[in-house]
Parts: sequence; structure tokens; C-alpha cells
Amino acid sequence: MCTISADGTYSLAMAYMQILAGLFDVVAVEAHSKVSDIVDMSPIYDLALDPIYTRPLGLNANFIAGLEMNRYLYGSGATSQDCKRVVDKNRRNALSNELAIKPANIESKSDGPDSISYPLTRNDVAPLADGAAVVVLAAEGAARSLCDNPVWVEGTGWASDSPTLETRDWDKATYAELASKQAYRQAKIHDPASEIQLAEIDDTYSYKELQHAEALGLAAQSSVHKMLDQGVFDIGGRLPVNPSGGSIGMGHTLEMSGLVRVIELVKQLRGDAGKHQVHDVRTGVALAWRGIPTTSGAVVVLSNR
Amino acid sequence: MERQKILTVAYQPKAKYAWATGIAISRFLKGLKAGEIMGTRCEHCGRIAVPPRIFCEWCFKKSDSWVKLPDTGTVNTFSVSYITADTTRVKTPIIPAVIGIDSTTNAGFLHLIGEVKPDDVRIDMRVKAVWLDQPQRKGSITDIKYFAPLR
Amino acid sequence: MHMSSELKVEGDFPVHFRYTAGLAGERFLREIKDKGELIAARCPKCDLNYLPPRIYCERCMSKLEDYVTIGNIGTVDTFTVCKQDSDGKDLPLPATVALVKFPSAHGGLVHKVKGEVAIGDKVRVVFKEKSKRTGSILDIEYFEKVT
Amino acid sequence: MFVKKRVAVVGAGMTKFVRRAQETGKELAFESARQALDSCNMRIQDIESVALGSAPDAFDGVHMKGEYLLDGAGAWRKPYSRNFVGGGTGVFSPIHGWFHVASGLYDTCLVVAEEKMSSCLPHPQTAFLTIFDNMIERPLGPNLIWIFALEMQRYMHRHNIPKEQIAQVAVKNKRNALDHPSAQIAKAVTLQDILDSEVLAWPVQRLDISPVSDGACAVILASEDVARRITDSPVWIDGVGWNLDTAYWTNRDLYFPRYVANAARMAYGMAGISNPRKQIDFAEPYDPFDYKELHHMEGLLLCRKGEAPKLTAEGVTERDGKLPICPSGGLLGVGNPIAAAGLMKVCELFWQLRGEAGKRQVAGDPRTAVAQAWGDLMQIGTVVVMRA
Repeated sequence: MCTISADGTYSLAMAYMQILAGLFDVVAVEAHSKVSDIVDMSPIYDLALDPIYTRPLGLNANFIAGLEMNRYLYGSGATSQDCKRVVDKNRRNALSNELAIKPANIESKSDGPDSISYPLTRNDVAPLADGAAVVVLAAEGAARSLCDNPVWVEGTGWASDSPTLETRDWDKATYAELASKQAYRQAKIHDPASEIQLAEIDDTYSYKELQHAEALGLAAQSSVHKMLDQGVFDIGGRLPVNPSGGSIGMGHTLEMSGLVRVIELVKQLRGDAGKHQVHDVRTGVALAWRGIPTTSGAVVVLSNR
Repeated sequence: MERQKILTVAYQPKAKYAWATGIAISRFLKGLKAGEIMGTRCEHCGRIAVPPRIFCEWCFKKSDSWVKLPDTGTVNTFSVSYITADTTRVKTPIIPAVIGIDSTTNAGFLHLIGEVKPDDVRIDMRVKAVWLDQPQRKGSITDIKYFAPLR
Repeated sequence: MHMSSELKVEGDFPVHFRYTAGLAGERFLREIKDKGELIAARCPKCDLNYLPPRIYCERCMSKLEDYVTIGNIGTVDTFTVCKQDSDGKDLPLPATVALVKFPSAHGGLVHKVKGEVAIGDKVRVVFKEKSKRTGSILDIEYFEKVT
Repeated sequence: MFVKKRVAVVGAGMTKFVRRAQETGKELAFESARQALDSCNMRIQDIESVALGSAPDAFDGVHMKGEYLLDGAGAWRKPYSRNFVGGGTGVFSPIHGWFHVASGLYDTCLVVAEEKMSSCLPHPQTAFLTIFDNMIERPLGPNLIWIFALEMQRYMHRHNIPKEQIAQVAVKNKRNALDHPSAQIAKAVTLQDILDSEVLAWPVQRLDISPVSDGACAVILASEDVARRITDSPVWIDGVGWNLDTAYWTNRDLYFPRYVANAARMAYGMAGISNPRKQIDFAEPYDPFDYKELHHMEGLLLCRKGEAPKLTAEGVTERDGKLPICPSGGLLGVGNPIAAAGLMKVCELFWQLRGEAGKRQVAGDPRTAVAQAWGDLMQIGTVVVMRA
């Protein structure tokens, strides 16, 4: 057993390499969130900021999401209204997901100002939740003897952009783009927008879903919000994004969130997703992001072929 | 900062936690308040464990049968410590020990030894819990003041 | 630490920290303190001037030894209006914060802004008066719009 | 065992270990990574993936410090991840890197281990408080040293070992470190110095403990084909092993680290080693405390249980002995920036097996060696077997 200090999706990638190397036939990957033990996350995020250049400003770390959202809206032409559509879609999807936190808790809190760091509002932030998730990986031979409907790992990728606020790429999610390129190369995917039928991707903040969909090549640059408006990403749309409800709908379980995305994808590929099942899914992609203030993410491509 | 040769930034982290005690340890702590040491028994392998847990990590099965254990045991190992948690020096030593609790399967927990001179503590010494008076107990490991030699 | 009624154990992490600015950071902060100037570390190989400076180029991993001065007028790359402090409490007044990029520098500075700004605005770095500087990023008072 | 790709170490670098570095953690990571690259004439562009090892965030004082350190560690726009297995992290880091290369996904991996403990006040030991259970151990006011004292006492009791025999390890390692250019405390001590040093938590005295340090180490891994293009003398990672025991440390007999033995068996099995006592030429077991070296020699199956103090007393474990142990000077001598200290042991294997260890070089053209680290609540063993 070992700990990978990252989202569970990274652990899945490590387990995948252990199996490819020939070290093990079966590996379990676990991630959990017990965020309710933490009285307030703000001081924890503060500790993640650069101690010399950023922390002395005394600002809540969510200002980084504010900076990024502002830059994203400026560059893409998307609006706060589009971000609200992401929230509405994901909350609606979560209503048919029995693992989601209760809708009563999904409603944004009415106390306090709605804007937390312009243009970011409370509504844009996924609510925190506790939970635990396990994925079991097996080498092909073992997988076929252990179960009738294995879902195959076609590719994994993970990457980091420049970490500092000053030198990172603010115009796009470069980490997600680099990670997906690796995963697509392994999975022999050349045109993700046409070869992928479903995406479960990080939506820690509403704008992140749009930014991430773009980075994964699921939409042409600056057209993602138009596709959202056209219903392309809805359950029943051409390319459903977060039919599970995502973190906004299900609850944000910190670094378990990415593994939850993977599990939701597995369910879809097995036809086990119940009320939010999407039809005719053969290949799907999942993306995890490590949250503010990081520039790191991991991608997994799965198929049922 | 002014007098230092090298520039530094001082920082006081303010993270606060409220750790849920969980199912097994909640019951253990309630037991301590009542003056009892509670353990769990794995129905699969028969092991009786303390601190109690809701699963047996050997069998990886649920372990939900509870056993009231005696408050006597054996010193598995001990130390004579002249430092506190923040490495402050103390003249009168603290004697931490792992106390193997009677009736368990080689299980025990960390506690302190009292009512004995440091030089007289021995591995394998028999000990018994010395409890706070009932009204002072609050459902904490410190409801046991320490373990003292069994006379 | 004490027990509350919900069987939660409350506690903290009883440590505190003291950080050094590092070799490049020390030089950067002293330059601000002593001269009221911004400096960047130059990577000749990649033709990048890192602001704040570093002792290495993150792209080619060369050791950086040359420093260049950066002018104190830059452009707002993005900004936000932050409502809460680092502990999650409401700030007395919302703080406008911007990422500012400077001509010839790779990187930039994130700091508070006096007044309102928009993306693309030109701003100037305003330093505290010399006697009040301590060798900290807070020796920069704020960015101010150039009119 | 079938391994998809054989993995070699082709380069190594380390900073000096110091009590208080002016450099930031990023800068320390850079220094070690740069040295490792230079040692084998590689460019960062030749590196396909990066693996970082670092102990708790509470030392550097940066949450998710792997993210903070990544540019210094050479991970800009690369696949990059951080492993953490407590004190076992340093030796786990090359295992973490090994997955990347052995899997066939990447031909090269830069492995960096960093620790800047001086940021943490009042003392890095305080940061270990939360290793204890918050409900049933922390209220007793434990200090990290307690668990070592409790384990050491149990080990001494079980085999009837006098304190003098244990202290001999500290004398040896601090002497060995006199020849290490990166050593923090290059000072010889006598047996009497150790026995006279302050009693912190009997049987642990101040000089039984390795010094707290800042520092970083790096190694570069490559697949067989690539390694042979980079260097004429690759050092092969032929066995990796790790194993975790139950976190209920008070439910175990602490006299023997069975998890280290399990990890060693895994690594030896992979490397085709059936008789470690004969087939291992020298070893770098984890020695944050002097008794730990003995404990771990036994865990690594390099001698019988309880036999390590005797071998030490007979001089077998000296640098010129039959089975040199910690020829680097170990954590006791070179210093203990947790994760970096573990990787320092892997660096030592690399240099020794290439005959590049200078004044520290062990005699007899060593071909096979083992490095090991330990961590968490006396719980994890991490083991790497390397061959020239």
C-alpha cells in the first residue's frame, strides 16, 4: 500500500503502471474525504499559497478562482449566465443520482453576500461533502476471471503547468490539455469530440467545467458555452458532461472527487447508472483537478469494448 | 525581523479541526466515562481487540460484537520521559507505556504509569487502571488517570 | 482539546512557521526595500526574465545568475474583488486584486489595487515610503491606475 | 518475476544537508535535480516524467507542498506526482519512479526528494503530534520520541541488549559521515559522549537521534535501452518492495519489524536473491535512531533476530568489515531531512556500486546492495535492491 498525495485519479494511474509493469495483477485504489472534520477550509487553502509573495496579502484563497474566472470569461466570451447554466444542469442531473448529497444541502446558502470574489459567487462553488470511493483494477487475464463486464483503461495522463500565480497559463487549463493528450495518445483517440460519448470532469467551480471541456478537446475554443446553451452537454445531448451531477450536484469530496468521476463513468459504461444512464456510451473521459491554488490534473479514458 | 540578517516571513496557521470520534471510539469513550474498557470481538477469527474497531483488519470483515474487558493488564513496553509533547524538559519524568489489556488477543493501548518509582517499572509488570472519580469523567482516555502496579 | 456533545474532538496543529525568502527572493525583496525597484532573473537560453526572480529557469532548468530591472508600469491581466480574508471572515472592505504583467518580464505580480480597474488597464506599482519598508511583498502598497 | 522494462539509475545529485537553509524548498529541489542532470549529461527536455517524495506538509509549512515544489523539481508541464509513506517516503520515491519506467509508459523519470524542516517551529517534532490518534493518544501528551523509546525498550528487553551496544551504531555512522561532503554534522563522537548525552525518553538519549535537517536529493531513472545510451555504468533497480502493517501499533510486538521483512522478501524475490546474508554486499538500512539500524538489519534478513548488535560489536558492519552498513554515515551522521535522507541512501548505493564513493568506497568491488526506509507508526518498510 502507498499514498499518492493527489486526487484518487492519480492513484488509479499509479496502480495502472504497477499492473503494466508486471508487479501486481489486482490493485485497489481508495480515496476519501472527511472534510467535515475541518472547521473551515479557508486556513487550509491559505497554507497552500506561496508564503513569501501571496499569503502576506491576507486574502481568502478563493480569490484565485475569482481571478481565473474573470480571465476565462474575458477570453472565451462566456458569461456568468453560462456558468449558472452549468450549475443548474449539474444540480438537475444530481436529482436522479442516489449517491448525491441531499438536494436540500445543494441549495446555495442565503446568508452572507452572494459574491465571494467577483465574478465568482457562492452558487459557482461545489458544496463540500464526506465520502469514500474504491476502484479495483486488474490485469486483463485476472479481470476476465473476476467479472463479466470489465471496463477497460484505455489511457491515463497527468500533468502540471507552472505552479506560481505569476507564471502559470491563465488563459486555459494547460494541465488538463497536456494530461488529455497523453491519455488520448495511449487510447489512440485522434478526435476526442467525435470519439468520446461521455465526460465526467472536474467542476469544483462552475466555470471550470467549461474551461476543462475545452482543454479536453470536447469543444472548439470559445464554442463551449454555445454548446452548453444548445443542450449538447445535457443527459440526452450529443455529449453529456457530468450526467452524475458532478461535484456541484453530488458534493465536492476534495481529492476523492476525481475518483468519483471515474466511478460514475464506469457505471455508465456498464449500463449501471440507473436513472441518469446515458445511452450508447462506448468511450468516456474523466478529469480530476487538484483544486486551488494548483495547476495539476489527471485524465483517464475508459471504454467498454 | 529587523535584526535578522536573512529576511523571513512568520506565519501562524489557523486551521481548526473537529474530529468525529467515529462509531467504535465513540462507544469506547462512553465506556470510559462509565468506568469500563470496551473491546470488540471479530466473530470470524475470534480476536478480541482494543482499541475497539468496527472492522477486523486481519479478516477484513465487520467486527460489531462488543466485549467488556477487565481494567487490568501487563506492561508490554515503557519509557521514562523527560520531555513533553512540545519537547519542554520536565524534572519529574512521565512514564508512557503500552499496556496489554487482559482477556484480549495481544492488544492494548498507550497510557501512562503512576504510583511507582521510574526505576521500579518493568516490562511484564502487572498493572491496573486508576480512574478519575465518576463525576470528573468526561468520556476521554484521560478518564483513566494512569495504570498503577497491581497489588 | 476537549470533548463536545456530538462526540467530536476539537483541536489544532500546534506549530507555526518561519519562511526564508530564498536566494532569489532575498535579492528581490532587498531591491524593493533599498531601491524601490523590481528585478527579474534572466534566462538567456529561453529569453525569459522571471518576475519574481528565481535561481532556476523552470523550462530548461538552467541556473540563473543575471538580474535585470523591470519598469514599474504594467498591464492588468486579470482581477477580482475579494470579499473574505484568509480565515474565511468578511473583509472590512472588499479588496480588488490584480495579476499585473510587465513589459519584458515573464511572470508578473499579484497585489491589491487602489480603486477600480478593468482587464487591459495600465497600472503603476506604488511602494511604501522607504522608512516603512521591511523587506516584504507588503513593501508594495498597491497598484494604481495610470491615467 | 516478469517485469516489462528493466530500470536503471543513471544519475544522482544531492544538496548539502544543513540545519537551516536559506534556500527555499524549491531552490533545494532545483539544486539536487540540476546536479543529477549534470551527473549524466542530460537535459530537462530528456526527462519524460517526474516523481517527488516529501514528508508531511507541516515541515515546509506549505499545504500540498508537492504542487508548490514542482517547478524547482523540474516538473514544468510534465507528468508529475508525489508519493507519501511517512518516513519510508525517501526509499519509496525511486519505487514510485520505477512504476513509470517499468510500465513502459515513460523511458525516463526524474525522482526528487525534498525536506525543509527548519520552517517548522517550535520544533519539527511538534508536527508529529497528529501521527498519534487524536481521540485516545494525543490527550496523553505524547512526544514522537516516545514511540521510538517504547520500541527500543521492547527490542532491548527481548534480546537482552545493553545500551552500549546500541550506541556503537551512532559512533560508527557519525564517523563514516566524516567522509561525506554533504554531511551536516561532520563530527566524531565517542561511545561515552553518547551515553553521557541528555536522556530524553529512556532509553533514548540525545545522541541516539539523527539531527533535523534541510536538504534535497535526486536520481534519474531510465529504461534499459535508454540507460545504455546515457551511461556505460548504469546501476539497476532489480528489486522493489514495500509493506504496511496495521496502524494499531499497540497491538503488535514491537521487537521485530515484520513489515520490513515482508518488504525485503518482496524485493529479494524480484531480484532473485534467496540468501541475502551471502548475496548482499553492503546495505543502507534506515537509521533515524541508532537502534533502528540494528532493528532494520534484522528486518532486512541480513542476520538473525537479535544478532545485529553482536555483528556491530565485532566490527562486521564497519566500512571495511564483511558487511558494511551505512557506509554513507546514514541519517545519524549525514543528517535527517526525512524524505531526502531516504533517497540519500539510494544515491549512496548508486555511487558505491559504480565505485564513485571516494573516501567512503567500500572494499571488494560491491555488486549488490540494499537500501531501506521506515515510517508512519512503526508501520511501513520500503526496500530497493540495486546491482552494478
